[in-house]
Amino acid sequence: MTALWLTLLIPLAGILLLAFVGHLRAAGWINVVLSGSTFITSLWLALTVFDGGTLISPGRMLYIDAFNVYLVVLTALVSLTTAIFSRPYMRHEVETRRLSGRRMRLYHSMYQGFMFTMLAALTTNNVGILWVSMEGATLATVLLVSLYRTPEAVEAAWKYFILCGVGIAQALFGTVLLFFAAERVIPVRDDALLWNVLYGSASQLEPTVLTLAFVFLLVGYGTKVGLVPLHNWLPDAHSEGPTPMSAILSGLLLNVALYSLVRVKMLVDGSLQNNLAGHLMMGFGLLSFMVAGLFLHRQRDIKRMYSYSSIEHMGLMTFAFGIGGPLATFGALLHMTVHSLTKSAIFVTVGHAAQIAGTQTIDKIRGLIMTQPSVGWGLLIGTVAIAGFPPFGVFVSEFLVLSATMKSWPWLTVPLLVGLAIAFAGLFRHLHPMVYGEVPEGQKPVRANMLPVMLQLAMVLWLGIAIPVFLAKWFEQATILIAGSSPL
Amino acid sequence: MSPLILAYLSLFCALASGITALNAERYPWLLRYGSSIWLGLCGLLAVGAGGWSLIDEISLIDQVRLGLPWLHWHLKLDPLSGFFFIVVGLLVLAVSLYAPGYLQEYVHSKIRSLASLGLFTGLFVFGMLLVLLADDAFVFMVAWELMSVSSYFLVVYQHQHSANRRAAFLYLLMAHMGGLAILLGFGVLASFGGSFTFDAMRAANLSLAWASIAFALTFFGFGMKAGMVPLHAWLPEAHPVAPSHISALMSGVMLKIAIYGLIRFTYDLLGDIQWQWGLAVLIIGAASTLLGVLYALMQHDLKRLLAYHSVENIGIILMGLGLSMIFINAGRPALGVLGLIAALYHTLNHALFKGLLFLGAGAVLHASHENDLNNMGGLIRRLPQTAIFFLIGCLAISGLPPLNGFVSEWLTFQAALQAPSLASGVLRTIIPITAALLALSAALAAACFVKVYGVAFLGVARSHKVAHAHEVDIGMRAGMGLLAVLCVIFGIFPAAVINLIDAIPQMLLGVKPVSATAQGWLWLTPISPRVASYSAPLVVIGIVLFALISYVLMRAHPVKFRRGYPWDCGFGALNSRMQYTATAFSMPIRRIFAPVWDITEQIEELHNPTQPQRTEIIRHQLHVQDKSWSRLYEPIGMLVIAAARRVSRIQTGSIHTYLAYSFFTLLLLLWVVT
Amino acid sequence: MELAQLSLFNQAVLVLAALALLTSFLMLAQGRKLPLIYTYGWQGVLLAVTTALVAYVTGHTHLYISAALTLALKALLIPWLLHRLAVRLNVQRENEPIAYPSLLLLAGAALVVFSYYVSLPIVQFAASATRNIIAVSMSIVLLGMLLMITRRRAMAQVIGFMSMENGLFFAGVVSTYGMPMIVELGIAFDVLVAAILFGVFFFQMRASIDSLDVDRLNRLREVDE
Amino acid sequence: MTAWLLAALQTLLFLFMAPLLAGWVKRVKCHMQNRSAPSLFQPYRDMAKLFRKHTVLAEHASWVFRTTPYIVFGATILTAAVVPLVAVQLPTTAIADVIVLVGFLALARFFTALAGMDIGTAFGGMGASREMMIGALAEPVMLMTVFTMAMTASTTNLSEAVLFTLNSGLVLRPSFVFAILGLMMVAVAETGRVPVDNPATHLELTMIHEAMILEYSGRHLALIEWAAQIKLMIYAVLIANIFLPWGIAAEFTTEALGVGAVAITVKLMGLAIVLVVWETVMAKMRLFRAPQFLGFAFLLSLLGMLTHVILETGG
Repeated sequence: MTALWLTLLIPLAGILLLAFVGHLRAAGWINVVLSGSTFITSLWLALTVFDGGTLISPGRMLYIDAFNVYLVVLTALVSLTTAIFSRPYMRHEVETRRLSGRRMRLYHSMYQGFMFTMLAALTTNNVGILWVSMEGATLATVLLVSLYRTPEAVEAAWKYFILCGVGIAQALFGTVLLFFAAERVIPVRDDALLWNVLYGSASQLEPTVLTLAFVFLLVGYGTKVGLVPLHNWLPDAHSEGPTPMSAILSGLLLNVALYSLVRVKMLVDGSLQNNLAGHLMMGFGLLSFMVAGLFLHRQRDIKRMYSYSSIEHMGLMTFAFGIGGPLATFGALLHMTVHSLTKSAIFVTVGHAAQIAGTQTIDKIRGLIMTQPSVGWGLLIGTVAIAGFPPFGVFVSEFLVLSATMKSWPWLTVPLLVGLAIAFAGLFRHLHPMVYGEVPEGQKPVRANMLPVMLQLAMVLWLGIAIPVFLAKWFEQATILIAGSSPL
Repeated sequence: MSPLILAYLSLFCALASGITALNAERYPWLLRYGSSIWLGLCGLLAVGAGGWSLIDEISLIDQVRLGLPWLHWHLKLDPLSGFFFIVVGLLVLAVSLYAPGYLQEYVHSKIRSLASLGLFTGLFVFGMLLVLLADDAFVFMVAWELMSVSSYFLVVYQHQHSANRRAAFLYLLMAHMGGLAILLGFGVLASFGGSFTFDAMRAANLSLAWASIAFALTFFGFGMKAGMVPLHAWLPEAHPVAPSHISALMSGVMLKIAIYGLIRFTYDLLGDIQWQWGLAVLIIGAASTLLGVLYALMQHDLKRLLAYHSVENIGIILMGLGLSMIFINAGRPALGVLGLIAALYHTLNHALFKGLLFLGAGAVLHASHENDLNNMGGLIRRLPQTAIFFLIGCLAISGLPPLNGFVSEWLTFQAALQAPSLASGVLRTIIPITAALLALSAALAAACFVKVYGVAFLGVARSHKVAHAHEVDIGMRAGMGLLAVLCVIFGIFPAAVINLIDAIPQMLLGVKPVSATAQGWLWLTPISPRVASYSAPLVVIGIVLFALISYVLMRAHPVKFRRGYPWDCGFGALNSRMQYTATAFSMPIRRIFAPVWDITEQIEELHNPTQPQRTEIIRHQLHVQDKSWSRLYEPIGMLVIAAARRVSRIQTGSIHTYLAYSFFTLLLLLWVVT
Repeated sequence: MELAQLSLFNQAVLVLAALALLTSFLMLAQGRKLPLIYTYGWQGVLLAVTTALVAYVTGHTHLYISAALTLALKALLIPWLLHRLAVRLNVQRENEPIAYPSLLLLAGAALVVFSYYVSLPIVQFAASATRNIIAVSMSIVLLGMLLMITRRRAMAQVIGFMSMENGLFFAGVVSTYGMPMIVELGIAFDVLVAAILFGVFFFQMRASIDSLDVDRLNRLREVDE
Repeated sequence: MTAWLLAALQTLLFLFMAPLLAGWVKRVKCHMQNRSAPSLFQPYRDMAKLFRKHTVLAEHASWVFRTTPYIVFGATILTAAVVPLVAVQLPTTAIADVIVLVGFLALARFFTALAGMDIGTAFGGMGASREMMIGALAEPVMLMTVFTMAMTASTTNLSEAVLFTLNSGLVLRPSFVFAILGLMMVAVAETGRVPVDNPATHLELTMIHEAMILEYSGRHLALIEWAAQIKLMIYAVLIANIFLPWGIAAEFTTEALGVGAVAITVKLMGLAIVLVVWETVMAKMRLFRAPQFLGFAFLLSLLGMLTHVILETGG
């Protein structure tokens, strides 16, 4: 239990500590140390859960089972690697006069604040607290998006704030309806919002009210996941904020939103006989997958392009969770992990590429491999991995999702494959001139720490070739939880 | 010690060659010699493994604890993959001999990273060999796309020129689409068979409709990778830009892996073959043959010409397969086996002579830094031994009697000639027409390679660099020599080769082509001695005999030789620009088959301003474009861009519209749900 | 069950809920900033009183705390904050011309009908007293969104957002007599922080595009080229 | 063993009769154009003269130029060995069937074209380019006629085909009529006779076959000329024996062989007369009219094949 409390308290302490000392040069290192310790405690937590099964805190406020513990570890890991990347990156930003020291205090404390809210959202047992921490995550990042104070950044932050605010409000209405339905069935008023209690009595919940609740929650958290009709804030927020923030936003926040959506779907499936929730998620997922793939072709800004790639992959995961079979769920879980690792690695290299070229517009970034091979090759291999080429893990999860779709919905594999091909064409069409070609004059390599990229791409490669046994067992437990039966 | 162990060793050597080249930046000799030695070993072991499994006709199965938790890697080495192991092994061996000499030039130019060249060559060979061993869809796809990605990195190796980048992008895009189509084809089979292992797929019984869908998908996927006509646009772009020994590997072997995939899927996994499939394969094969050679004729870049020519030879292989499919469905397995043997034999031959020609082109490039035929000429005096090997390659690829190209085309003709035994009249008319197309393409191929050899090696040097070229070093000549000797041997002893190959039809169709070598090693009688017989050894003995007699007679009456000026109609002073260039050579054929290409030809006459009627300079510009670009590839590109433009209207930038989107989504969903 | 049998307090609750709905409509049609803020304030007061009445009628004592919280936060603190901001940004006298106000109000009415239609299946399960107020609370939420969509001024959008939060809080109170306390506190805290952040953003927008007109924020778009 | 001896004999006969046939054609042509004709044995005398003369080589000619005559002559001899002239069941016919025969001729054409380009002047290139164009268009026609014959006799082996037409007696086959006409037109194109190419011309810009061997002299020119004459005879014998095989010796008795020899000479003389009449009537076509000529030939052989499939095998 102490591991659980520590995992939450360290980021909380981080917020306060860095609020005072954020502007110092050592702040970057403190940030890394904090994220590192969170990662270690999350590993410790994972081990305890792995042996002891689901864990409920004494006050029944926190609830850890196989599903969210692996997300906690993933969040902590990616936040550690991004912290390592952000230290040199932010110092370069401060040196080149784009950011003042005072704003670094805000940046570092909000970084830890963002960590805290996400870990809280993952570990909480109470649906209400889940909503509060999601809202908290939005508030923490909105100031980061407008950190550079350029007109575009302010515009992106405003849109991000309003759209996510409205989205989250829908989710609140959904939570209220959920509570309304649960309160009639569960005698004790206070634990009518606790996940474990709700799962226990899922079958008695009133179906009509739950469907309405699911619709509101789908639109609410769907905005945070970036499903297509509601995705407009995502490309702006990712491209205008500082790159470490985009890496976390793209890699982790979308996962947490999808996690909450899947939690609700597990509940709704319990009470509803028909698979309405699954069909809705599949519809939204496929729509996002196709539209985002097409969007990739028209991008001017490198970070916007990769944020559309995130929308596309989130669409694929929502589609997979929508199908719901054990195979699809296992594939979706694997895809969540692999996508986070690869996407944050890509955003790290994109950050360095933007610093090398001095701009984010794709037409002005040239000859990366020649200027700095580590950045150039990192971006190239990262994009090859995210495009779903075999030796890397993304192919394995796409392979599983495709085979699951082939079993249950054979005709849906055609749009999936067409979408994959279009997305691949869009990504590589822009990547090619950036990575290859002669070095434009005056372009010098940048001080860059490519360790996190190497680490994460190696992990994705390892997952691609052979999924380790303990990870497979981990995913299997989570799949049994979500889909009811094991894929093995 | 079993063939499978040998196969694993060759896989290991391929990986080792990749890894040893990792720090080639500081020690360039590592790349030139270290990884080449490993590659040579890998080639030898591959030939050993393939040969052993073919001769003993045994197939070995194994599981490796990698891959998905419930689908470990299934590997299998049977005669079919053994045969392709030999094809890959032979060419890898030749390339490993050739590479040290060729890479010497790359070592001195500082701007390119040698480590990536060595690493990805190793991965490329590893990927190809692993595809041959794969026994379940997962390993197959992993190896397949590993092969595509590593060859992509090799194609984009010289990425300064934007044309290379465009070619590499097109190549990877089409390889990816091909891969996805194959994955979908496997998906169809897996959904009926239960799991992704090939054994489950073999047991799956599909309805005719689903089997045809699966076949269409995989034919699309493998055809794209092999360079079938409508989907071939990437091949002439990608192969020439890679370093020559890599384009030899790609053109010689990678296309064959696609053919292996097609045979494995259709004959092994699908089982009962429909004649409609065979007809489709035959027609596309004939189209590929004819259009491939016609496009090749118009090129004057040597390596692009050879790449286009691979399209033609793949067409011939597809025709062989198509014929065998039709005969198998018509209940004539003996003839089906003949078609299959013809296709497999041509696969082996094409790998050999195309590899030889690409290595030859590489040697010319290495010696004279010239790739355009119109600037070459008279190389036979500067590179005598390369000229001999290149001549053998040209003879083989044009399908002229004593050499191996002729034997496989002859077998394809014999298979086509058995059309009357079929029941349906339609097939009986279409097959001879396709055979006539094959004859036309064979003759055009001969014309094409007369052009190549005549313009490049014979006549007078057309540019300074070519006039001062120097013979390539011993390693490169050894590589080419090995392939040339193999071409000649496989041409002279076809019966022996067919004895080696007949284990495959035995495994796939359960029928041994007993009649082909019934009359001993001397004669090749595909159906029966009465129907057709060809004895290559006797033909060679006849040629040798005649050479001896004429040599003796010439010795008996020696006559003096004198060198004089060639006939110049009395105008005098002939110079090298008066010779027929490659474009001029192919002009008659271009005017006859004009509708096949998009030809833009301009003749500008620059008049002297003072005397308007006297023409100072006449400039002739010709651009021949492959029609498939304007008909198929650009329209698709436009379609995607247009769709993207329409879709991007969503992101209007005003917050109100965004709010409206989420508002109406909510209302719509609420309305739908209640 | 018609109004007559309900006890006097129930009738009062229904009247106050109706008034809250009216304030939403008023805000929809109101162009000027200060009256907009005052109407929002009144909406907060009405909601607080309704919550207190419901607490009294149904005997749920913890509702009193949330009523007090609403009164303090949504009736006093946030309107005061917005008022101060409007004065410092001197936008209080700005009059935003609303296009087709009548059409807007008709749309608002349609929304109310729609939310009644949507909440029908829920109503028969709700607690007796406040059953049909759920439709009212849902329509307050939807009207809040409509306000945000139709207004060009950033301040008006914030108020639309805040009235949406009011609607949500009211739905909580009405359907399940309030959420567990910890959740109530969390929501209240979030709304407060959101209000503060809106203030910060007003100054950032003023600094970057020196106007609060949201339509000027359309640099990030991909439609023209 | 006698069979192999007989085969060798027949090949030698083939070689030494070829110049005679050429002489006979020349003679009939001169009579047709009422010019005084040279003697029948003039080609032999020319050959002997050329063998004794010194050889002049172009200055840039490589070993390809010097070895081409031997390769061309060797290939033509091999073809001659395979074609049944007087008797049928000879063992040499088993060495290669019709398609291999076409392959040998293609080999000869390949090397002649290379030699033409080896000299490094415009004429060699022009001749080679035109020769390969004509060859490319002629080969499918040749193979289509081979298919028609092979489909009827269900064999590509020459002696089996001749035996089949011999044993099936006097049967009038429409497919064979088309096939003969197609083969004749191909023969005209391949051996460079009038409508496609004028053998007697010395105007460089019009000639095709002549342009390639312009630089040859002495012994090389003799071999090339001889090979051309053998090639003409091969085509004549193919037309004669496959489609009108009556009189050819089926077994190796002396009188059968005698009858066979007489029959073949009569047939060849008749064909020569037909060729000469054709050449005097026709004029040489422009180069780019040749594809229409060969296109028409392809149509004829295609019709031959179609009529066989539709009419003769009964659907």
